[in-house]
Amino acid sequence: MSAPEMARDPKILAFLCRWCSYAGADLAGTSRFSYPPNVRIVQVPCSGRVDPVMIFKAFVEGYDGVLVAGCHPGDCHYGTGNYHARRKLAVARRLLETVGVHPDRMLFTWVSAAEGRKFAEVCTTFAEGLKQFAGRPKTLAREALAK
Amino acid sequence: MPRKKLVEDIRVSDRMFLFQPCVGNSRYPGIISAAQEAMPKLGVEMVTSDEQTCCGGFLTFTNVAQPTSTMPAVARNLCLAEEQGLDVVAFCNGCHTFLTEFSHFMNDRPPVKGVVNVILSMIGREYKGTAGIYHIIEILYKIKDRIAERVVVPLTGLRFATHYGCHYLNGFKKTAIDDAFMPTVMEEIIRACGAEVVEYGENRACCGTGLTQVILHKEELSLPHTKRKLESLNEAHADAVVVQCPYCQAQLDRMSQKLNSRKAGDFRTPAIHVIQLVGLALGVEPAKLGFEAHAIPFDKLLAKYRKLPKAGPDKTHHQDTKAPSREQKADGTNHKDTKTQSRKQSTEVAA
Amino acid sequence: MRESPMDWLPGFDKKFSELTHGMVKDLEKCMQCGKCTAQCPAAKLSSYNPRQIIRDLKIGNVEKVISSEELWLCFFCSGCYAVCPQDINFPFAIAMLRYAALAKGYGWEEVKKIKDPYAQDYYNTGLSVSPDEKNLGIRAEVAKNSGTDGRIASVRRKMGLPEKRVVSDKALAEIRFISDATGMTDLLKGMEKKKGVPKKWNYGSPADLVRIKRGPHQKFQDIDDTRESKDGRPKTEDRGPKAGKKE
Amino acid sequence: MTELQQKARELLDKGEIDALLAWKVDPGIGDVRPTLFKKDDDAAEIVFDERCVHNLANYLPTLTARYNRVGVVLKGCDGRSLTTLLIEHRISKNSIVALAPACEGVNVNGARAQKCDDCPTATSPVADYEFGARLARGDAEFKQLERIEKMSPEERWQFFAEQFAKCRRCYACRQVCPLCYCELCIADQPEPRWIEPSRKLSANAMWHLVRAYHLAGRCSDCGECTRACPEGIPIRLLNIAVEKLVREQFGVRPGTKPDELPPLVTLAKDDSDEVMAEHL
Amino acid sequence: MARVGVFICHCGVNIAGKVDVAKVTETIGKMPEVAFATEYKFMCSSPGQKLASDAIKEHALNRIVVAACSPTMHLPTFRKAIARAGLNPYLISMANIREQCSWVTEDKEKATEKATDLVRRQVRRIAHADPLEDVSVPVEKTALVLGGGVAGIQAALDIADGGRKVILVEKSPSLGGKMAQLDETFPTLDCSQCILTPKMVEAAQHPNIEIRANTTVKKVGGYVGNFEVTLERRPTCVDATRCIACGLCVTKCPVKDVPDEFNAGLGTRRAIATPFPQAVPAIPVIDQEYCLKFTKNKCGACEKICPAGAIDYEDKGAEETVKAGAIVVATGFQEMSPAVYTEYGGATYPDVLTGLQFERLVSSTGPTEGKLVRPSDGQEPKTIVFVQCVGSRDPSKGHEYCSGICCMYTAKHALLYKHHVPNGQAYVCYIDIRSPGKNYEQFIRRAVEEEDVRYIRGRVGKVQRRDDGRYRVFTEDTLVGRPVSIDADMVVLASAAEPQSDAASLAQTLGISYDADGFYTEAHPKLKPVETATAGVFLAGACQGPKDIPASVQQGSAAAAKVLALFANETLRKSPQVAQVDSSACTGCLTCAYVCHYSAIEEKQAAGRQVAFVVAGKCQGCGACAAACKNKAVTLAQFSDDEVFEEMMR
Repeated sequence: MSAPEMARDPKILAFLCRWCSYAGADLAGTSRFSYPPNVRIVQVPCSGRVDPVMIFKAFVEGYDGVLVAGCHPGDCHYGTGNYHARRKLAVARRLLETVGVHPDRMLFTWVSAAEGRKFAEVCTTFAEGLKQFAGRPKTLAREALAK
Repeated sequence: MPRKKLVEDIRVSDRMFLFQPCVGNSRYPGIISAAQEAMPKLGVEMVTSDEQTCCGGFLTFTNVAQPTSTMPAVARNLCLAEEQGLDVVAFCNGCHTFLTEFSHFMNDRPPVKGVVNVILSMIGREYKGTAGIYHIIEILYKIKDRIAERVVVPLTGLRFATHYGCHYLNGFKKTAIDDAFMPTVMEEIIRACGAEVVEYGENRACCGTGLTQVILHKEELSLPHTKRKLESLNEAHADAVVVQCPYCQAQLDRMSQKLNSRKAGDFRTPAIHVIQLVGLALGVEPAKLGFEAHAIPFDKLLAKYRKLPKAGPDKTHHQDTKAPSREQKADGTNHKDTKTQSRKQSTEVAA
Repeated sequence: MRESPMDWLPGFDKKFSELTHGMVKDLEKCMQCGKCTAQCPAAKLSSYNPRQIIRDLKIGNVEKVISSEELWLCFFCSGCYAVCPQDINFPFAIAMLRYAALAKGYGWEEVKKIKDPYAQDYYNTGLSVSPDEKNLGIRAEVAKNSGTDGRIASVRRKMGLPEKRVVSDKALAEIRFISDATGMTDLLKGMEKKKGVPKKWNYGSPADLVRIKRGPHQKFQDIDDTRESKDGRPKTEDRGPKAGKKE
Repeated sequence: MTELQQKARELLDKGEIDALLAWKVDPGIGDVRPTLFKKDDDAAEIVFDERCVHNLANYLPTLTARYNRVGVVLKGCDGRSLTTLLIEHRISKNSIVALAPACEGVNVNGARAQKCDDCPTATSPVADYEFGARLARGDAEFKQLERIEKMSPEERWQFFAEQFAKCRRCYACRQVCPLCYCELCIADQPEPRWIEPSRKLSANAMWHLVRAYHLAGRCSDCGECTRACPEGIPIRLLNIAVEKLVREQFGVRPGTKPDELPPLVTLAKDDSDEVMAEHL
Repeated sequence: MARVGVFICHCGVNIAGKVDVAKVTETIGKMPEVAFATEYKFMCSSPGQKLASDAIKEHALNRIVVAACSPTMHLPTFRKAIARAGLNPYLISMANIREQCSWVTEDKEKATEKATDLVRRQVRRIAHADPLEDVSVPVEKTALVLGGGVAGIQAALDIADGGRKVILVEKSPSLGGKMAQLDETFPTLDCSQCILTPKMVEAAQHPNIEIRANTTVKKVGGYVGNFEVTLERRPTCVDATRCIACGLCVTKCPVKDVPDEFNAGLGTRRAIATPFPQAVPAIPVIDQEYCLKFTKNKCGACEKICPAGAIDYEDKGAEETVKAGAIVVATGFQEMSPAVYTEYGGATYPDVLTGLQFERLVSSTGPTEGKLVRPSDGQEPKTIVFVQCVGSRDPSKGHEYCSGICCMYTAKHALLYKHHVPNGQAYVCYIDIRSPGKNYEQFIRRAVEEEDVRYIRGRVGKVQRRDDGRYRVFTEDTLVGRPVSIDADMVVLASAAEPQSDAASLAQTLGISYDADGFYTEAHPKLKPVETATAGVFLAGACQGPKDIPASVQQGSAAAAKVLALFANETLRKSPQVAQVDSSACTGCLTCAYVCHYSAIEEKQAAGRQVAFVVAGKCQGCGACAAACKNKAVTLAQFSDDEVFEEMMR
């Protein structure tokens, strides 16, 4: 995607846990909190289902940012999924940062079913932060090969 | 009830910056001398600077000056403490409010801070926002145990009413160390001095100064409050009302006189600043506490005070003899060496 | 004059925060419960009513509010803030509204009362409360209590203190520079004349300070001169170190 | 004859083990290589010194399938790999007899291996017989990481892109790693193609990321992957980058405690959310 | 070969208003996988569903994508629809182009673009999905009801009458909850005890109901139809099986100064006591905090006097594990402590009471046998001020929400006051009066018009304790715009209703979610008011939000209906969203077993190797195992790597 387009709305892939964060996203919808249009939400049953491999792949696929959100610690619908997620995501972040993916390009957080506004805000601020990469070659992404 | 967490955060160092209140200097000099006499006895040396000016808050809330003008002035005053790596102790609710509010305003808004520093740079200063800002009541409360153990003249039998003033508790309902409506810190300090506390109905009512009111001669709005408070105080038969703000002190003291002179009542309760009170308990010579500058005489109180027995010698040995005398300070001689002091050197005093 | 509720400001909060340099937030949150007025000492004795003021602002009666006399009745006891269920710092709002009023030419006579002596004292001595007690009644009492002539100066002397607190010249030079650089001096000058609104002044928002970034309209040097002329003090060698080099 | 050799001989002699995996000098290559000793007399040929780089744990799953009791000489790092293999049910402990001499560190092409500076246990944590005193080791500093840490994201990618570009996807790193034992590696799975088989930079990067992730909290830092890489890619960098996090945040040194589950399968409610924002 | 049918919903203007539906349909229609694409005004309507099922037959579709609202809303609806058309119900996927697109995107073009992409992804995803069969599990037909308040009692009775067994768990020694503490109830003013006690007795005597008093939930395992719940009874030191509830022990107990919770801190009780005369069960409980046996290790009077030998100082409490098919949570609310309201002297001034304390003060079973007097000096209050919204509508010190019940109970209090002190004067300081309920508004008017209760619109600013022991209440009459001060003898604070202090921890034990205020979240605010997101767990009463008695009872019955409906099935069809292990690829490292929260993964021998396998009944489908498996030997149905992969590809 071309630099100016990117400047307008970076492509974000969001893995949302179905019980809290996806519901939160729905709430953002029902409350009409708008957020940047290029957020693509993939529903997962639990943040624990997110395999860092998916995150790596997302960057390879050329997404500008990856967002992973689940229930707040203690509130996991499956009891402990988000505790596992927390460690896996920590490792994923460490690896990606090591090879030079900018920390601002990944956001791992908790969004509860009640936090529609928070979800919208998270997306907006995240997207804002991604605009700094407009026009730069994207680390890891396929397109990066050409350059 | 005092707020534990906030009390814990108070940092009492062995050297602190005495922020001189205008009213203190120009009306109740006792406050400042009391601070310089009493605090060293508590192991806290008070550092003053002749470069410190009015906090500027007064002008701001009377709208003569704009915040844009007074904010750099506040920053400048704070620089004086920062340069010596000291924390600021305010003896006036007003000073405390403005130093705190403005420093927060600047620290929270880097651009504002930046602009303020542009101005300060032209007078060769820089505001960093590192100095802590405390109200004397916070410091005294934190070290109240130390007060208790170093009391020289336990004020046994003396009965004091309290008046906190509005700005400290109301203005900082989330960050003041005590609750806005049922505070107890001053009571605890009074008890630490061995004195009694007397309740009275109008305790948390405003003294009526209301800044502009008196100055703008809107007495009809201000005096009734003062009067009601003083009446309630009369009911309480206190030896004095303890205040933590010179401005309240001025109002209660001077308006009593005014009302008396107008035959509007007979109000004889002197207003004593909490540091003056602590001074008494720590055995500071009353002459140095500037009671003579008050309109309402302290004779009764002092008479009782003189009768009080001194505490046993075991109490007195704590006294800090190397307290720097005022003469030293009047000219900025010990200014140089204080400058060299850094925050690190000023050690924490276990409170 | 009074606007009608039809003038309800869209995006009231935005407009209002402009009015008050964004120093006051959340006013739009007010639920008109009246808890503020309930405990307000000023409201007890006057027509002042914080809840009403917020109400007026919210339905667009901004002009009414800033032209009103009530605006100048607040005690600044912050009781309203202490009890407010929405944590609205109303005293702050009042202070800011007063600047807004001044900007629109209201309330100058109130402020001028303060200018002398307080502001002038501040400019001349660095302290906004001058050490000499003007109230003779008080002086008499103090005289009685202290066995002096009742002047604070004398009491201070008796206590072994200097007659009055003297702020160092360097400090004075500095605060005057700040005062000049930020337009306070102009404002005070402007207030000299008894009637009307001072010409040369703007009620600055922190943003206005940026002007100074582009270089102060007055050099430090000049200030020293002006000061000498102003109160006839001897010019001191002691100047702000860097500032001195600035020349 | 060293202690080690004597013990080996004794074990083989008594038939307590059917075979012993250790090193001996191969005159053909004039260097040591892993060897399976069956006769007690050969025990004298056993060598254990800075030349013994190979991670013998790698052979154990196959050997234990063939022999019912295998003796093995283990360095610290080999031992750590073995712990994880035991936890993950690759081998049953009673089919192993571990001989654990204290390791002073090994040389890789002439110089002391970097990994040895970061080694937490010089002696294998799994040990039936120990030889020499356990050497005390401090916490790893992962010195090699520092130069990466100094780099900006852009520089890091520049560096790694260069390295990954070299990768031929020969999977030597996978073969040599005792903990890469999947029946069908994710890299070889047709559907879905998480990792493309091509040698595109992105695909290569993907491979190395996934490999490092799958070793997270398990890698014993034996450094074999780096040694085995024909293109000299500093693969170990990725591993230790993760291990640093694992040690600092989860307090785990993989393989050092025989009864400790890998951090990514254990659960810690008391982790702070900061771990998700830990920067290298 | 997948033949996907795509149906794009306008949802009136909700979607079509922002998204160019026609354009989306056209673009999607061009996708190779898509055999048929169309748009319709309301896909969820029956003609909409018919449209789909017809198209399935007509175009031999074998996969369906419906682009409409959030799947949480209507996915089940469409599953049924396509099942009716003979298609496997799990071969459908929904593109959420309303909540995630039309409602959150400003720009129409971008919305259309996004919608197209969202649909495209679902098409790709569903094309890779496999048909699935529901898992069926047996149902344990016993219900567990948590909380013995009026909501819990109602639920328990209804379920029991439906012929199912109920275990009714109550934290305190007796059933009754808050309602038992009330004097009279609005708007009818009938005596609370008189209508509640019969229900309590009925519950106690019902053959299908077992009561567990002094008991809390410790652990919850299993899943809908098959919960395994560990209950924990705290030590009461009285053997319920022996006690004959004669009450002798209470009369003999020398410790008389224990603050009485049932009387909201007014008045005292003994160290061994039954909370109130009508308590059910009427078994007394020893309060170890005060009992001399435990504090000083002497006395033992109760043991000596007890004719049944029921006293057992050694009692260490007990644990039991019960099986239940469904759980009804009816744990209720608690009254917020006014201690933070120092401006009112809350919890400090003796005559400044909370609503509940006032109830006890006027109740005939209360500390004063219903004599309304000031706790401070025993005088009858001639002037009383009721302060509303204490803790409600107050983000600063209390809660942002409106407790809803205070307006009504304050009006009731005012009336009760007038009935006790006919010549007294009652003031109510309010912000807004909220009386939406049958005969509620009339009730308020009655207070104002007939009983001359003075309503002042304005929140009380502060309460000042005067030197003469009276209280000066400062408020503003906002309708006049002037401050007012009232000298009162007694002040009653309408304290907010807030979640029980242990609500959050219980929620975590049960695996249900709670909102920002701490009340339990229902599955859908309108359509699923008593269900939770966790199948088999239902809500009743004030634990879901502040409620008055009628509403709580309604929810009790509603929850009971849900439970009975659930129990009507012999076996439960469980979502096929479970994990599966491909034993040929499995390495048997059992990492998956380590991460499984439900210990649903066990090891088995396959082809001479040890491999993992999933017990479908236990599996809840979280997918932790699928994420943990390095070579993807574990697949989670509906969220397989395949599907996620296809959906995330650009």
